[in-house]
Amino acid sequence: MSEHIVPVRVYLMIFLALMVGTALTIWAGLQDFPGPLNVVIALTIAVIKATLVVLYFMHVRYSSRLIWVIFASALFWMGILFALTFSDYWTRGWFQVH
Amino acid sequence: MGHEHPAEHGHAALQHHFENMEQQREASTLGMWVFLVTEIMFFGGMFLAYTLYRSKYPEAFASASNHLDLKLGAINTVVLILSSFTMAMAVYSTQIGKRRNQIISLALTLLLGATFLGIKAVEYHQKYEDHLIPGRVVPSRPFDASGVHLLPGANPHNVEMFYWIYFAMTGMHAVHMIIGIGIISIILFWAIRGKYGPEYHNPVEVSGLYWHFVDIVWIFLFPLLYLLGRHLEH
Amino acid sequence: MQTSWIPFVPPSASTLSGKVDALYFYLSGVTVFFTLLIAGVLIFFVIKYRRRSPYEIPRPVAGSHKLETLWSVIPFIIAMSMFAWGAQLYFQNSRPPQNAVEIYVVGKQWMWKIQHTTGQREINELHVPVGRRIKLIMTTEDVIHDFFIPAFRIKADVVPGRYTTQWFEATKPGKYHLFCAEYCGMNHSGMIGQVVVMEPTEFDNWLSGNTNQQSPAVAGQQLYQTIGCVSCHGTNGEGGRGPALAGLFGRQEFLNNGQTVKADEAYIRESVINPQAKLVNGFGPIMPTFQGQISEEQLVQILAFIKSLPAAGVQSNAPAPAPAPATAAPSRAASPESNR
Amino acid sequence: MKAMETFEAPKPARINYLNATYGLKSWLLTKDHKRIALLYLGSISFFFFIGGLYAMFIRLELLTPQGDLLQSTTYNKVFTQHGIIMVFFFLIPSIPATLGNFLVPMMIGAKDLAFPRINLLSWYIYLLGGLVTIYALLAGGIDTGWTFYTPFSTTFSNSYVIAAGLGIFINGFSSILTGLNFIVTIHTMRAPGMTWFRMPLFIWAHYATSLVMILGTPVIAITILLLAFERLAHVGIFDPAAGGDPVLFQHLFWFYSHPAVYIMVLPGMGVVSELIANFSRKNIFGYSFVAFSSLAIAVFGFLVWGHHLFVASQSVYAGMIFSFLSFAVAIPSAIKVFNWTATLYKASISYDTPMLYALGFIGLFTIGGMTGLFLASLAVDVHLSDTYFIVAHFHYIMVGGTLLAYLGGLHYWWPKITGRMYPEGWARFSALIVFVGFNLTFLPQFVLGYMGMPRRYHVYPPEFQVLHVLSTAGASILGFGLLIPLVYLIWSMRYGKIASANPWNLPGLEWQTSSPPPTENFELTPIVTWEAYEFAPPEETEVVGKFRDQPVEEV
Repeated sequence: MSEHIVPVRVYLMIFLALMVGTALTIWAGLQDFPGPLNVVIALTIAVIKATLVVLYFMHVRYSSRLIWVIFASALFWMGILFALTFSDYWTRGWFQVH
Repeated sequence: MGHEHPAEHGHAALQHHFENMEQQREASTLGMWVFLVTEIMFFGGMFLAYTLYRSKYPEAFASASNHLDLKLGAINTVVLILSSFTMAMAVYSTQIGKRRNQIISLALTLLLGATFLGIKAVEYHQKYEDHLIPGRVVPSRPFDASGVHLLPGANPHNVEMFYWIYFAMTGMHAVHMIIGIGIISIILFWAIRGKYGPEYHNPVEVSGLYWHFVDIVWIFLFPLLYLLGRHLEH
Repeated sequence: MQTSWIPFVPPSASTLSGKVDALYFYLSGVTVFFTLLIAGVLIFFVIKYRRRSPYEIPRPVAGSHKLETLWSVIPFIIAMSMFAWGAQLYFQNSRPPQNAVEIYVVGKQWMWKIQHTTGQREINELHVPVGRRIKLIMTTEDVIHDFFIPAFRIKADVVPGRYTTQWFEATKPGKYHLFCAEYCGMNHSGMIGQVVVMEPTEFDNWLSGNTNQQSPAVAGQQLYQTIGCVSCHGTNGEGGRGPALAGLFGRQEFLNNGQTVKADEAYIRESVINPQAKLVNGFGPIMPTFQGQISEEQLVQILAFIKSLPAAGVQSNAPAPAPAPATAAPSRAASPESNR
Repeated sequence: MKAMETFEAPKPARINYLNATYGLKSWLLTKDHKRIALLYLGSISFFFFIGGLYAMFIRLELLTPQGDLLQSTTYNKVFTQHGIIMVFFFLIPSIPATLGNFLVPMMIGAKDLAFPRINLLSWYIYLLGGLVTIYALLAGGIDTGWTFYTPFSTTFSNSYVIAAGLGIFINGFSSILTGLNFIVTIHTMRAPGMTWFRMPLFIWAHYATSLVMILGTPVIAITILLLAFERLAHVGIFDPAAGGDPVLFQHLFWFYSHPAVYIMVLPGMGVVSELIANFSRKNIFGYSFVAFSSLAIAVFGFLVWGHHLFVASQSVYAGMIFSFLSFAVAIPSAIKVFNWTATLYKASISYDTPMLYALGFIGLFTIGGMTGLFLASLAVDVHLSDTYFIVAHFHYIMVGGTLLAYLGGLHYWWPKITGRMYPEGWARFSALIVFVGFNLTFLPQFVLGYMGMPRRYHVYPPEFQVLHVLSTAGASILGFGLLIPLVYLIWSMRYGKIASANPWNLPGLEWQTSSPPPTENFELTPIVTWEAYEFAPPEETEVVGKFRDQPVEEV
């Protein structure tokens, strides 16, 4: 993991990709897509942008497996927090009281 | 720095309890990542509250969100991504030993960070003018949603809740920005003194990790707070 | 399960309590067994393999996958039996029966206010007959409380802004404790009362001895007039500028966003507190909020009144006096000006 | 013993970490993990003492059914503050910040933790959090219960909620920094040869604990922050009047506070693994199972918080998911108990005080764990939640578990920490008193709970009095039993018998250096060539009875 030097070209490309992503997400936010698609598109673009930052700006792509595991564990625990909390909220209406 | 034994260990920056620079580097990088994990969980709690209430009150959240200044939000997104880029360049310049570029990149990062906060302050001030500071935080200007165009089905109470979450999340983000600016300033100070180079660039790298993380938080905050529900306006 | 002879078990006075006790005894049995097993083996080893000389070094013992598997799988099976039993009992009991008699409970720092559908009101006392299924519809004026009747083995939090329910069928006449089990401030331990379980005839006597009070539905009807619901929803809930309320309870309502919602207690409550949240298809957002203007008790009365309204066009002998059949089809044109 | 071959009888160093430098400043600015551990030891004992005083008032009040000693407002503050102090300022930092701080680097052969300055910072943060909380107590106290349930805490309580919350918020960072330090240290600073599966189980337990600390603590931080803002501004995030949901607070709170129980008990399990192995001179039976069960507990511990919400109007389906997961988390704990017990088979068991505490721990933890099953079981939990059954259950885990392990560990490493032995006779006597007193205090409370006695009651129906009197009697015995070690441990620092470098004759790395150790722990970085708890050469390994599937020691 130690001395990998990412070339400037890569940094520039990532930066441009992030700019395109930002423009895209604003454009998409103003369109009226059917159903929950607006949310899905916005989050997908955000996840892609974040992934680019993590992989290249933060060098995770060139890092040891340990860093991957640590980062993944944070997402996993976020997932637990969301999934189990919403296991309550989403199923509250299921139960017909009458 | 503890006891320094430059003669024994080779590099002046090696702390006494590490065997070598590699171990020290590994430890500090790992430490920052573990810290970022805690940061993710910290923001996670707020994202949870946001998700819950947004799914419960979509109209109110959309109405409130539409009242935010999209232009300023977008500009801030660009500013922050740019600062992330300059930060990456600072790390790069340190790694290849270009001191001039290193100092310029760090200074630019600082400048962009300050710009972000400045624009944020302008936005906050707008909210203050519009009576949109939630609750009785500003006693002379209690929250009043009458300036917000309510979509059908939106309850002003929930508009207030949106602003509350907006201020909590962007406020926490801004606090992190301020801390980041503090850290980068220290790094810049030592960089000017020539402390960092290809041999020893870990502090720059680790601060960079933090800075990028703050950027990532904003990458999510921007669409969630400014964009979702915009389409209902049209 | 007959438990009255066993010490340290509270009185068992509902159809549920015996079942909970049975599971409790199973759990206790397993606990005592394993505790004694572990303690016994520990004591045996500690005595048998005590250090006999300071220089003694015992031979190392290898681990054993078989043993590890054994003592993971067996506890797991036992745990799953406990889970299945407990979950099944809980699931069954969380579904209140159709024909249950409803009683409204409103918690308030630091008292329980109880309203029977027939009009009797009680404070910190709950009179119920043996052998009848009772469903409690509960909410609170302030903080979270918890309605706990140990003798019935039931307990449920009473949460502000919502209705929670629980039900029971008492089996044994007597007087039992009623506790608030969720810490609620200064006088938490004073928020206690009595559940009086009576023979049905005795209970009917008790009911008839307290007839001077209005039933919640009647009180709700008066409220319906005085706070102005009547001007939009019609004298008998036949509707007008607002949707019809007669026969609403339990019905599926079509909303203006294309979704449907079942008109239960929670929906009706929300529609009074936050009318814009779920608008019935064809009606505009003209109803003002009643948040902070009526108490939870009054809300419960409105609810009882709406429940008592017969479906439009059907004569009934429900408590609502003079239920005239709806005269005109409700006009669906929502007028833009908003007033009561 | 291999250990002894590697380090021939280290002489007591004339210069050790205690006398390397002098003066208050040398302590307050120290970066030595051992000194920081002692700073923590002092401050934690102080908070334990305060929490204990509150406990005394609770038990005295409950001696009679009438509220005759304290007013109800005072009583509410007393049990709240007992909870806050004990949970956040004693139990959570207890073992990790003192014994862990002292021993994690020593046991893996490092000179210090990875970030010594952050370690010192964490103590100052702890102290600041503690001071803010004490300010809240002195200014008027707090009466919300340590659980801070909304909307009582945000709207109705007329006490110092924000100050106390701020104290807990600040304190959280000290916990995060400690966990972070441990994780990085364990990953990057193990001595040559110290592979993951040669690490003492104490280290595994601390690794698992640190995971919980860094993943859970931030969530309580943000929760408390939201609570404080809510109380200040009343915008309604937890307030139903404005569309908020009070149950969301409970989800967020227990997302941390249930795993926090594992922050308290996992290090205790680590200590007990050390004690059981070392005082019976045996390798731990099923080392890898015990190690991985720590990690399993850390992970599963995050999946079960909803069992605190079974009666809180949570969805029936969520209740069933959480109930299932709660039963599942019992398995790794059961594995530990069985393996500890099996370790004693054909061992050479000494009756030194630390071992007595370890044996007590196993018994009490078994009861505490098994009674947890009652609370995971939905239908029974409906009856038992918020009664004294719960109170008894978690005291069996936190006092019977954590506190006994803490005392056991403190005695075990006392000679290493201070260079002097504690008086064995007094120590055994007090261990016995603590054990008896503890059981007398809390066994009756299980019964009280099933009888229906709700917790946090200031006055109670008179039929419960007999059991409450028993409990109070037990508490006074327990309190007396805990005062004895306080006296003799302080006494022994000056007058105790001088301890050798390795008074128990053990192979662990921390015993291969002088007592007290030098500032950098070892004269030379040790090179590890032996397994954990290797008392006899592995060739001599015996295979248990007919379960003959492992020809050699598995690791």
